[in-house]
Amino acid sequence: MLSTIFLIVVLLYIIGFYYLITTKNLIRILIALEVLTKGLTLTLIYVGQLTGQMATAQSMVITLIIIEVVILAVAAGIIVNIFNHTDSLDVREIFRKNK
Amino acid sequence: MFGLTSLETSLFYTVIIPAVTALLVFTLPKKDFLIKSLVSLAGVTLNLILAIYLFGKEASFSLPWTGFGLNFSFKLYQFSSFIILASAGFSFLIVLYSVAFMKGRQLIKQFFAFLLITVAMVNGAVLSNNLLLMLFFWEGLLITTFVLIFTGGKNSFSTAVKALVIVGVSDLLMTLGILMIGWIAGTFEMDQINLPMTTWAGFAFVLVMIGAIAKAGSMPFHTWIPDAALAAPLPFMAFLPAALEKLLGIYFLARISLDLFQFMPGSGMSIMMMSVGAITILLAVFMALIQKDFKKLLSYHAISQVGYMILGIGTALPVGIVGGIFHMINHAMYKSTLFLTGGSVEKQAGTTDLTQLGGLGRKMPVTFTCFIIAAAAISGVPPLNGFFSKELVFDGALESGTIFYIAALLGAFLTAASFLKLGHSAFLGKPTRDISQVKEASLPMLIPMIVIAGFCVLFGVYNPLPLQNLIQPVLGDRLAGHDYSGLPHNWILVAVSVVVLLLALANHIYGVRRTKKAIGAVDHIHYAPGLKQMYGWAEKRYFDPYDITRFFVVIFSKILFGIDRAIDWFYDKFCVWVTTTASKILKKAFSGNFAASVSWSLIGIVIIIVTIMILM
Amino acid sequence: MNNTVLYILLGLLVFSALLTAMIKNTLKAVIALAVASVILTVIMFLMGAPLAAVFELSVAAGLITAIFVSTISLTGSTTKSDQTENNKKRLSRYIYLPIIIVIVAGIILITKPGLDFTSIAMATEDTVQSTIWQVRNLDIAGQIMVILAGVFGVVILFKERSKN
Amino acid sequence: MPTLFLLIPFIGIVLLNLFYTKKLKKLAFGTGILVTLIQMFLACALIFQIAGNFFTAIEIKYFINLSIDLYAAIILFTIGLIAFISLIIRRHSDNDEIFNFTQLIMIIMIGMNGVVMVTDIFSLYVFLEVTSVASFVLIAKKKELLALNGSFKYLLMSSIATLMILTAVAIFFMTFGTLSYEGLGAQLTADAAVSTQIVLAIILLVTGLSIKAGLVPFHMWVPDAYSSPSASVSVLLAGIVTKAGGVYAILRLLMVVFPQIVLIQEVFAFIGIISIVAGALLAIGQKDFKKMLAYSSISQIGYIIVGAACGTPLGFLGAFLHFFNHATFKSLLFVNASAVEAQTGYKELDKLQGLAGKMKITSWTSVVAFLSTAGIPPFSGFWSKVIIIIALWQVGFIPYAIIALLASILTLAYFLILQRKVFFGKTSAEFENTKEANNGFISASMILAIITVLVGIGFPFVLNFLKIKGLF
Repeated sequence: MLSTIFLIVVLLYIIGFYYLITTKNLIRILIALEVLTKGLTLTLIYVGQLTGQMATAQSMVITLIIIEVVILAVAAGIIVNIFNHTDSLDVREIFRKNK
Repeated sequence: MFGLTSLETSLFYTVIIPAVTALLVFTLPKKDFLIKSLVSLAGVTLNLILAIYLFGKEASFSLPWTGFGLNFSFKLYQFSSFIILASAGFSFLIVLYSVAFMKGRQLIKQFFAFLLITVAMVNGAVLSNNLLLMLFFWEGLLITTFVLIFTGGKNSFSTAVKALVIVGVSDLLMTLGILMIGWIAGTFEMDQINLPMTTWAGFAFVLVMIGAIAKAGSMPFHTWIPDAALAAPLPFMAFLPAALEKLLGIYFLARISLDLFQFMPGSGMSIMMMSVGAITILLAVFMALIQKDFKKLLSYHAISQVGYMILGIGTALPVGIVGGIFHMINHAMYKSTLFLTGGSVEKQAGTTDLTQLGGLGRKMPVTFTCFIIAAAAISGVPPLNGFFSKELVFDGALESGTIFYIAALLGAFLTAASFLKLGHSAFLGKPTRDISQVKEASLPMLIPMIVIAGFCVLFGVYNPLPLQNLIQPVLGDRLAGHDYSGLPHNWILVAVSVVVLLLALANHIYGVRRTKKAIGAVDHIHYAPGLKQMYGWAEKRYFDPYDITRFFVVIFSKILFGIDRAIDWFYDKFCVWVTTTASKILKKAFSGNFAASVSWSLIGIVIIIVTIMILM
Repeated sequence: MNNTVLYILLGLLVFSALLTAMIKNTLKAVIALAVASVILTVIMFLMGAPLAAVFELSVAAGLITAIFVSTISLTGSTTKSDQTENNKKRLSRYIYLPIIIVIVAGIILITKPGLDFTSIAMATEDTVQSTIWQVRNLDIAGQIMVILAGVFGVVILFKERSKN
Repeated sequence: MPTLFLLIPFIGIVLLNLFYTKKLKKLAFGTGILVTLIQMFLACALIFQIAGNFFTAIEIKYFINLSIDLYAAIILFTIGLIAFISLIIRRHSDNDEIFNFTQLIMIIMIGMNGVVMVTDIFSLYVFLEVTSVASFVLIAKKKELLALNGSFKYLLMSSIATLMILTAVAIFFMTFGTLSYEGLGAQLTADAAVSTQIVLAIILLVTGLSIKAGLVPFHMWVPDAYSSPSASVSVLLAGIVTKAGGVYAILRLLMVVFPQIVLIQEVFAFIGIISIVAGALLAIGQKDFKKMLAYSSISQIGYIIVGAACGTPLGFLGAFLHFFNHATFKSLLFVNASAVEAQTGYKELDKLQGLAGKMKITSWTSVVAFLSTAGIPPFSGFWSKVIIIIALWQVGFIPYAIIALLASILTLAYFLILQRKVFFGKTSAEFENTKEANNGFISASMILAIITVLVGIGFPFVLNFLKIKGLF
């Protein structure tokens, strides 16, 4: 089981990064970040189980989740504002408008 | 620690007084020229009085400042007090001259302020007994040079940048050399260093020497000087390249050869230094010969004469070193006189182009007289000061190698020829245009010229004064009881020199007869087979947009020409090209938005992994 | 038995993560993400982290989905932005993802490079509550500040819109 | 005492919001100034306290996991100073603006103070995030497309950095069962660095922290984030935020957690050198005033990292000194760039010319900052660069020392370009009526310029004092 969960984490990271690089949609960039965060959460919990310090691991995961949701809220605010400017969620549109 | 008026503290004042005066000049209102010039004049006068007070005294002190051997230590002794005095004298006279010359020009405030800062920096560099401290002042001089050239008006910025780059690079090499010295000797205190010439020490010596001779304006670090002659204000030329930088550069060269290293006659270092000197003499004088501009001709001579000093010191013989240092002080005098006369001509006649000058001798008799004295001195006419110092250098050169002697002699010949041409075409002959409006220069401009010219005569006629009091004590035990003052000892050399001078005169008369023009006095050399082609290429600026490489062309064929071009290309083009191209590539690589930045962080991980794999 | 369930859940987690990338409609992709969160919650519960699991369920599956949905509705982009992406291009871009996943998984399963990972096992003494409030109290302070910053951020970033 | 650094700004926020009325909004500015001044005062008191009995108690520990040593106290002072400066610049905007801005500045100060004082690698992450979230909001506050773009890019990169740092934290936790600096430092011996998982953790940690610090090639968010927001925000960000976030974390970890691992030092030295050179080269090619400064920041951060990567006391001294110096002179430059932008409306270098006559204080303080950045004596930047180069030489990174030395020429080059284009040269007709910037800008740049000069002149004596005390 040791390597299985790490395998899943690696797979989630690969999906997340591939998604992050290829997508052209601002909201989907955030979704990709969330996928990556899922991998991280899994890692932390698993590490807690391995070391037997589940209490610390859980507190870490809780902190992580809370910070993540705050970042996401701010990011959503930024995206809405970008949308007000470009009238689109396409990343390339920002580039075009900037020039 | 020390009393406010003690000797030790007054060493500080040499730096503080000019610097504070400079700050004062900065704060003065923009329009008022008179007050600014008077304040500057007061500053340099104070400095001169201080230098006279300090002259001949000995004092030293050391303040521990930081770690790494950087102590705030000053040392005043025979040699440095003499240089301080000389620089104070020059700065006084040149500020006096500038009061008249700079009137009505732009950037006056900057000019005076940085002139004063320059004085402070020179004093600091000369007095400091710690190599790192000296480096600090030395680099400060670099910046003041930059700004002073910049005050020359239009087109001066590119020249200023050029000077900054070239001198900056050589200073960087010197920094490296100084660090090496510190590493080998284990200290940066100058009076504790005395290194034998091992391989590494030799390398350090070369690096430090490059810094010193670059400051003095030797080849191949000279190329900004002729440009600056056209771009910068004339008092600057008389002040820095002609006088103070020579003083400082040669002073430091003498310091490293005499004190810091065990520099022996006949060693490889000695031969190398003499070669640099000889090449500098010849190439620069060949280029000076054909110049048709008063200032530019002088500036090439400013380079050429450095060759004599380097040659003299490079012999490592007492007679040569005495000659070199003597030549340094003489050169500072007659070359600044020449530049000042050039400045008077520019101010009064409105141009320095020789083809448009002529017949000024009657209109400006005092200027002309000063010019004659200085020109005779630089050509080595007895009994002026240049004659005696050149004889000493010749003596040393002949002892070290005939080839160096011949090179020096040839240089003397061409120097004399070019000054005959210059004097003839500027002051004698028929005027090529209307000069009835031209008047003699004003008094503040004349006084410095007369005073310095007077010193030229004095130092020649009564040469034991400088030699016995100023220069020979510097060598101390090395002198072994010799005394080089009085009349030259080797009469054969004198005879040869006189013959050379007469030859130059004959050559001049031949040239003038041939072309019927004073300006054409050297045309037969200019248009001699072989040389003509080289000069032609150089004149037409085929190869060089900046007109730097002109005088490499002369006799030493295309190879040297190629080297010079390479140097110029390296400074002007290659460095710039490399940086801009790299910049463009990087800019292109790091363009793009979110996806690109994420990708670059992944690439960065790969880079880190590769680095770790290499390291492990 | 427990292990089998875990493996199935892990597989489902990867599958739903893949779906977030593959689904064309952004809203549906967000729902797939919520599904992934729920699966993760169950996994965490099985692994003995009930408190964190609750947070994952309420915050990650609930609040984050809400944020996403409101963002999508604010930008009104369920139709607009998806139109900009050509269907065929999209497919060609993401068709590699499952292939890569399968290949990587195969390589790792066959070579098993992760097996030399070592970990240290320690006895648990504290409960989650005491750990959070006694050992990691500084993090709580930090969290408060993050939330405060987030509140200001949301206030500032969404305020102007109402003015417009 | 360390808790005070977290409590005081927090109390400031609470007070502001408790008495929230339209009229009292004016007090926001005063409150902000007060908080920054108290922070500077406390930090000064700490510095003297620590310097007084320097070798009896180098570290002061308190009941929760916070500690302050001499370097941390200096950085706390810097944080207070730069926050103060950016508040001064903001003085002339309307009340609503100042109210929001002050609150965010206090949050960001709490975040940075936390980063400086924590002794636990997970708490480090938490406070890094406090700083980051507040800075996203600050950048995006301007609501122009460029600013939003910069903010989002920063957010994206910062999230990736977080991911990597936390994965590394998880691996360390898995291997050693502890998160505190001390515990990790004790167990991370030279042998530990051989195992695969530690190397993996190191790679991830280095990458994550490099992104946070904006080192090349992870720097792409830096120019956008620095150049797009309003004046006071870019001063705050460029001056202190990203440094107190990423760079300080790197320095602290190198100092406390990884002193025995040569590998991580070498990697950071390598990345640092790349940043120095690439940052300077990129700066040369820029056409935008603030972007050029941003790239110059990257280059200067490279110096800090390289200094710390030496791992010797001298190297850390140089790194922290350059940290402080860079905070002052780069903030000064950003203040002046913003002043120029505010007065002329341009930040493109090609359009600006000859402002020296019109904006005297701005141009001369800029000259001070340029010379200091390029490492010209006697300004502050010279000493820190010299110390860093000497430290590199002593450790044996001789090629790096030479590159670092040569890169100062590049620094000089792009600042000459800048200076010539913006301040000197002929004043074009367009700028005939340009006036000097308002009092806020002027006083800010004067304060910073004076600090730069004073540090440059006074530092040798400090160094001598440290040497007498036997620090190195």
